[in-house]
Amino acid sequence: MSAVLQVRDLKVEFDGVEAVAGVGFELAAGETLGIVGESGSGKSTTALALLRMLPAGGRISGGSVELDGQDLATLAEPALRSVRGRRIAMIFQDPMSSLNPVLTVGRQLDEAVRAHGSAAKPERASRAVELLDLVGIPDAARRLRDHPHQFSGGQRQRIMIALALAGDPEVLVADEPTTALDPTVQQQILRLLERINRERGTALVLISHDLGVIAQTCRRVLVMHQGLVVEHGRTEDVLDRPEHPYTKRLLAAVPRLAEPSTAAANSTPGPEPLLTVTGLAKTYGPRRRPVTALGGVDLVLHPGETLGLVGESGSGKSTLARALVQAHAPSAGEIRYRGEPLTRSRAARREIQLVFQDPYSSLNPRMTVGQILAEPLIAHRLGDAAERAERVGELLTQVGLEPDAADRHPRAFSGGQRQRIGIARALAPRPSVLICDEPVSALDVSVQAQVLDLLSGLQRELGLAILFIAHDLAVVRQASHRIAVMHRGRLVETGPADQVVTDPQDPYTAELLAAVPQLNHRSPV
Amino acid sequence: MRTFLLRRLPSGLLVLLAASFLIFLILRLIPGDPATSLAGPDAGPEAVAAIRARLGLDRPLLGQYLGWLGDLATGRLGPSYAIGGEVADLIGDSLGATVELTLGALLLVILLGLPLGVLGATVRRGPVAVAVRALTTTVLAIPPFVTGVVLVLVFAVTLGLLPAGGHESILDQPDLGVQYLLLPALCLALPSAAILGRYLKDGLERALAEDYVRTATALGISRRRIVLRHALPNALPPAVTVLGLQVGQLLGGAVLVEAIFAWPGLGQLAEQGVLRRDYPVVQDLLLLLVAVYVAVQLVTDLVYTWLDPRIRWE
Amino acid sequence: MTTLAVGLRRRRLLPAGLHTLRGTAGVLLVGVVVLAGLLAPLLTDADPLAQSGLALAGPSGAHPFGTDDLGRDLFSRVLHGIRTDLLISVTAVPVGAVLGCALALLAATSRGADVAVQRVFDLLLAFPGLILALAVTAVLGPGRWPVVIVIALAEIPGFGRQLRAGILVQREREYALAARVGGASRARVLLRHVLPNAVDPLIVQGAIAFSLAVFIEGAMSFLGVGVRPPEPSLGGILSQSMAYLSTHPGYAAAPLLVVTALVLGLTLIAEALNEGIRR
Amino acid sequence: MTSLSRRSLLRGSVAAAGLLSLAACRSAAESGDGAAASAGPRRGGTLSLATTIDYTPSLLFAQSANTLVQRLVFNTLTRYDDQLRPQPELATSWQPAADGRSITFKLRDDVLFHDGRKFTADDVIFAVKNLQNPVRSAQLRSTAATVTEFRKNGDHELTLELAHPVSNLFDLFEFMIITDSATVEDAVAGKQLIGTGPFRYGKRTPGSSITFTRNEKYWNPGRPYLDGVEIRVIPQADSLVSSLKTGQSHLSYHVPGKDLAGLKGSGQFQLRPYDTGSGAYYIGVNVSAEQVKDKRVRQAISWAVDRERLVQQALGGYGLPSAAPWPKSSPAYSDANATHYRHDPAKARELLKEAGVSGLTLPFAHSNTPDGTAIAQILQHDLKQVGIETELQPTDSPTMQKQLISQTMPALWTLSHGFAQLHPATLAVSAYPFNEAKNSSHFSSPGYTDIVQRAWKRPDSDSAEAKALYQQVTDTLLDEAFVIDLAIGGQIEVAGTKVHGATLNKFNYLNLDDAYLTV
Repeated sequence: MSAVLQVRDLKVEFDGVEAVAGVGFELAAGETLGIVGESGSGKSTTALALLRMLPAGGRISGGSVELDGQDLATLAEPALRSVRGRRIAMIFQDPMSSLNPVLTVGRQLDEAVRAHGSAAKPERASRAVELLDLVGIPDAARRLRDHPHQFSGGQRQRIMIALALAGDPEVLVADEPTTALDPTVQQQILRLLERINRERGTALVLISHDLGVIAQTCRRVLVMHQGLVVEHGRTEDVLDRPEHPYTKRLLAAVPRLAEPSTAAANSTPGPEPLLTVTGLAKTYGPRRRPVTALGGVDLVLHPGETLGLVGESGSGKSTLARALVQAHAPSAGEIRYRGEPLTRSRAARREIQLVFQDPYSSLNPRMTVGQILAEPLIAHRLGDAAERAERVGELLTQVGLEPDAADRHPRAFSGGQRQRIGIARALAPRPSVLICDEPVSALDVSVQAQVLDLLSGLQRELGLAILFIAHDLAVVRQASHRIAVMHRGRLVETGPADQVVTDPQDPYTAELLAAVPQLNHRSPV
Repeated sequence: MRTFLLRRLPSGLLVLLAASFLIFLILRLIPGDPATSLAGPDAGPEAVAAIRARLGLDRPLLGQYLGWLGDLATGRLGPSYAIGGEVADLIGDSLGATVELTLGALLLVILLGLPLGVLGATVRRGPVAVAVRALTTTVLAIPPFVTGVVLVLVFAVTLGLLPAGGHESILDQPDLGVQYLLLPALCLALPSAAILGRYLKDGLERALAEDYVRTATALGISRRRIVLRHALPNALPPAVTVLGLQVGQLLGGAVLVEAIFAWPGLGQLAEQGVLRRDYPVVQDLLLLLVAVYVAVQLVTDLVYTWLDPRIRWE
Repeated sequence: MTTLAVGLRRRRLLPAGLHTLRGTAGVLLVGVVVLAGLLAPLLTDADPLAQSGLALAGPSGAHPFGTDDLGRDLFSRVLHGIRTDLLISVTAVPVGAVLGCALALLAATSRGADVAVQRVFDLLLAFPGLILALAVTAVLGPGRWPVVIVIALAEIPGFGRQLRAGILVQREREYALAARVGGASRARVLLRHVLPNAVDPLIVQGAIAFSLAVFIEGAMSFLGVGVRPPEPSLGGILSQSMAYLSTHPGYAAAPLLVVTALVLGLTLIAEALNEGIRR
Repeated sequence: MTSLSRRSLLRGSVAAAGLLSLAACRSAAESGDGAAASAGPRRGGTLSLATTIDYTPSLLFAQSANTLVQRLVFNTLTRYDDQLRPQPELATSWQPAADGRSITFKLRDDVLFHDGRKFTADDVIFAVKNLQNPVRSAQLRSTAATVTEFRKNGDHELTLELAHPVSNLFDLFEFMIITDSATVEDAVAGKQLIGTGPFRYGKRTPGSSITFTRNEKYWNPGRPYLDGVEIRVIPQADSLVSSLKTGQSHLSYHVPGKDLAGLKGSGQFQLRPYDTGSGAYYIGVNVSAEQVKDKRVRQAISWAVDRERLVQQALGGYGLPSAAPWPKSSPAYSDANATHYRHDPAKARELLKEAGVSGLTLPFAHSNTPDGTAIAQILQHDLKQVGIETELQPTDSPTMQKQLISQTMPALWTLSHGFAQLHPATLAVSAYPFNEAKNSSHFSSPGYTDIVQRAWKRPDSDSAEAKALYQQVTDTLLDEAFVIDLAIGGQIEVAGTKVHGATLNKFNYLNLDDAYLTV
């Protein structure tokens, strides 16, 4: 097998700071290579460097990227342009923002086709239809006139792939192509990539933080850590017999669907329901064409219990969470706290707190951590200034941060630390119920494990009831006593955590389970 | 579109009603009155009284206001007090001139602003970048009336290329009309073009930092094409909003430019009307300006939705 | 990649913007003009109001900028004119800003208020500014106050719309929801959480507003409704000099230079701040 | 709507660029250089005239700021020569009665109105009655009102009976335009103008222009020479000057004083001051204001002002510094009157001291035009030198007008007045600042009333006796100083070298009967 892409000792700097400190690999025609690593490992920078598309401030400071013997690292810009898309193409993470929102899909495909050929308009149009067909968009010819926002997330990623294939490249670099997608859709996209690799012989470089995704798609894998390749080899070898300590740590942190729930070790749920939800419904939009977000949800949460709530995006998980903290009023149904309707009791407001998914946007950038944590105390008139300061310190210690963190702004903290701050804020008014809306989805696996540990520790310590919302079934199984599965605004199944995973009653649950990428390598044919 | 209009029209009418009241009130608060202006410098009190009665200025204020609204509702604008002729004719004539000026200026705003914005966003270094930046900033730093006087001095008085002022309808005599139009339109357009250019530049820079531009680059599409075909369509909708605001400013700012270039437009008429306390002319005119502004905003929003497919109405 | 972007965003906003070449140049230009105005009594002992038979003289030792049409010392008039403009802007711009912001906050309280406030902005923008200037001056009589009022009125929609847009964006951020869930009242969420995050563009608007103030003052002087003569103002001197532009261009040069420097400086500051915010 | 149409919109806007840059075949900018003028009148051409003030139809019968239209479309019965001697126009001859109580006119019988109707004595009767109507607010209404009876003797002879003799009767006939009675209401509404004059009213675009075309059936054979006249309204004085300089306009009477010197220096223009012209700059004093009740204070003001500097700095050197209202052509003029007050701050201070006045601060209204503001600032400065502080009140003209008529002027104001160019009685009877019965200064005295009435109600205006009365009027004005005259500055004609033969009558009516343009 001849190497189509040969990367030697690639180094990338951002304003003098080294982000990639020497990456080398080779890729044979038609091969699949995975690059795995956590945020900051330099994997995405490496991907961009392959096409020499580093953002402003970044430059290749050493090494070479040879595509069929031609060094892209030193190639002149016009020559580089004729290589991009034509010989090496790229797919990005977020298909929504990566497609031009104001141009029709047809226009964008047309642009991609004409970038590397002077075909006449009708030919280009038929080529566009062909490409959409190839990536499995139904009714391709008609949909050329549609704009990106008229497609679903999965379809948008298919369109991205179609764009990348327009120049018929030998190498396709996919940077986290499925991260923004639901598991079932992720599965489809990975299958599509596999198929393209198989049928067209396009070599694939797949970058992901998710070992499962790599395991499922790539023959070889590269593990990156702090700008360096720490381990490199056949996928099954690396997964089964990791050699580098980092790889071992990484593999240990990955939650596995097969592992049973650990929730029982934290607490035993009390018998009396703490929170009772009956027939909760929420519709949005104009009265004539309402959009149903929640279609009659019944739910109970016991003291000291963790209830996992899973479902795909748009299934109504967040709407439910926000209704529980009274961020909006439900259209129908009722929520009772200790038997009292929620709306009547002001105290209940204090008792139910929310932990957000995004540790960046959910903290006010203008406030210090101390101010952020004191806010709920002020709002609920708890203590005077001195008492509040004391409580802030206590909270910070509780979530594993130093008390002097109070004086700093959120931007001084990493993602995991920020999520700890978010949790501390939720704990501030001493609630009995914590609604965690995807609290670990934005975090790296190692950090994710720490935050999960923190949550179970808090439950042990404080006897909290937790509604744990997530889309990752493995995480949910591990953390929850019970699991509720949500689909299109309804709960389709509720049961003990282990039972739901091992013996799903609803076909949708089964489908979800099947889509979870497994670490046991399923080498592509 | 219908629902869009139905939603917007009532509040637009409300603005007009509020505006009419304000306009009426302000005019009555201004000292001096039409009758004494009309009577001339050496009139006696009986002449003034006779004129007051003839104009109906002896009626109570509320009656005058309601009378005006009633006349408006029935489409009767009546005769002007001092300027002479029917208000409808006066406004009609000057509206034509102002529309000509505004459209001319708008065209120049687009013609100048578009390249300024595109160059500003794409050329980062070199003489072109410096020239573009210097042009946008200095144009904004010099008061418009100075620009006007300098333009006249250079192009009309010194070079003798273009007329110093006046108006010739571009519809009747296109070749002469354009020459009369050029300087005032330019004077009016320069600051707005600079503003549009700046917004466009900001918008383009934002657009060029977007992921879809990265996608296009990865596809090997040329920079030029990326800027003009991919980024520009995204930068246009917000620029259109700015342009809409500028049209409002152009209409209002025309007072000064019209004075400098002796352009017989709405601004001149309004100024004359205020100076002679010609209530009917000023009232109807100002209300018209507000109405035009409201309409322009409406059109701007429509164009915005048309340019941005994401928020297109059903 | 992501950490990198965050790292860039972490830099302090305001100083970062002004530390650029553009920002420094702007601060320098504005600083020199403002200082010249503030120190006017120290820089010249010529009375800006004293007339003489020596009209329209060119620059000389006694009159560094020459004299105007009434034989007054232009250097002194320009310096004192800066004071007048500063005084007017320093009163009018904050008033306009505060009113605009108050309206924007009012708009954030309910849908109805939002529509009403937006229409108020429309009305203010739709009303031809110079006609308003003529009317206000006619009602109040000439002087500083009508100029201040007209400028303040003209500034309201700029600040108001800017802040309203900012509030709309910031209100949707999760931290605002977090504050609400944490139990903060609507007013507290708006004032304590949303507002501080929405004010950044207002600083840019502020710089623009000051240059607008200088222009409005000038335009009003040009129409004969500016500050009460013989008090010098930049716009007043400039508009008087226009008549002599072809015969005595030196007369217009000094006030024009100062106005241009001032507005240029403000524009540069605004641009620099804007870049700082966007970074 | 497809993206294609959006794109074509952009393309369209680019294409429109071509339209604007389209080099025109005709040029709207005329070359302003006036080549050597050939001798003798020439038929043809359209004279372009620039004015800062638009014509106000409703003031057709009143003396107003823009009086360029009247004599183009209409005629008067008689017209004055330079020595205020009436000359025939629509009247061929006239015979006043010895007692001054009637006058008989013989009228031209070959005159047609623009609509083809013949001009008769009835039109004169209508014209007089029209001016008697208060709504027309004609300044010479008091003179017109002395006509009590009309006696027609055929279509072209007419006797007017007067209630009493008036010395300024021919001022009335210089002033009174002969209009078509049927369309007079249209005329004041600005719809049409029908007269007997050399030009027919063409099209008016308010605020912009008025055009006139040659009256082919004008009674004066071979006249006018011009094919047409265009009056261009250019409110901004600087723009008006630019328009003259570029040759877009040929002629103007509204160039501000400060621009005159520049124009004169360029050699492109002929400047002709009408020293018999109508303008006189003055300070009005409201004698009912406590601080200026004492006439010594008013006299002090008159001593304090530097009239020479005012003329130099504000009027471009065109104007006659004068303490009295009369121009040199007036029968009331004398050098002694004009120089009665000179610039003498010491004397002013002395008078103030005498009156026991100190620390005076007076409100001082002035027109907010650039010229008015400049004049006010000069005066303010001069007054300050003698210890009188003033607070300037720039006022727009309608407000000023209202204050004038309603007698609510502040203690001091400065404006200009007309009517001194005529028979002196007209000033005191018809010009508001001087009116003996009711004026803005709140000044009245039986003595002043008596002299004015006697000067007015006389059959003659030129005799030694009449002149003695005029001197008494002047003496009162100078002594009481309720109107402090500063400078007599008439209209200054600024004409391109091509323009010949344009004149103004005593009321500034533009007469273009003999005007022509050379190539």
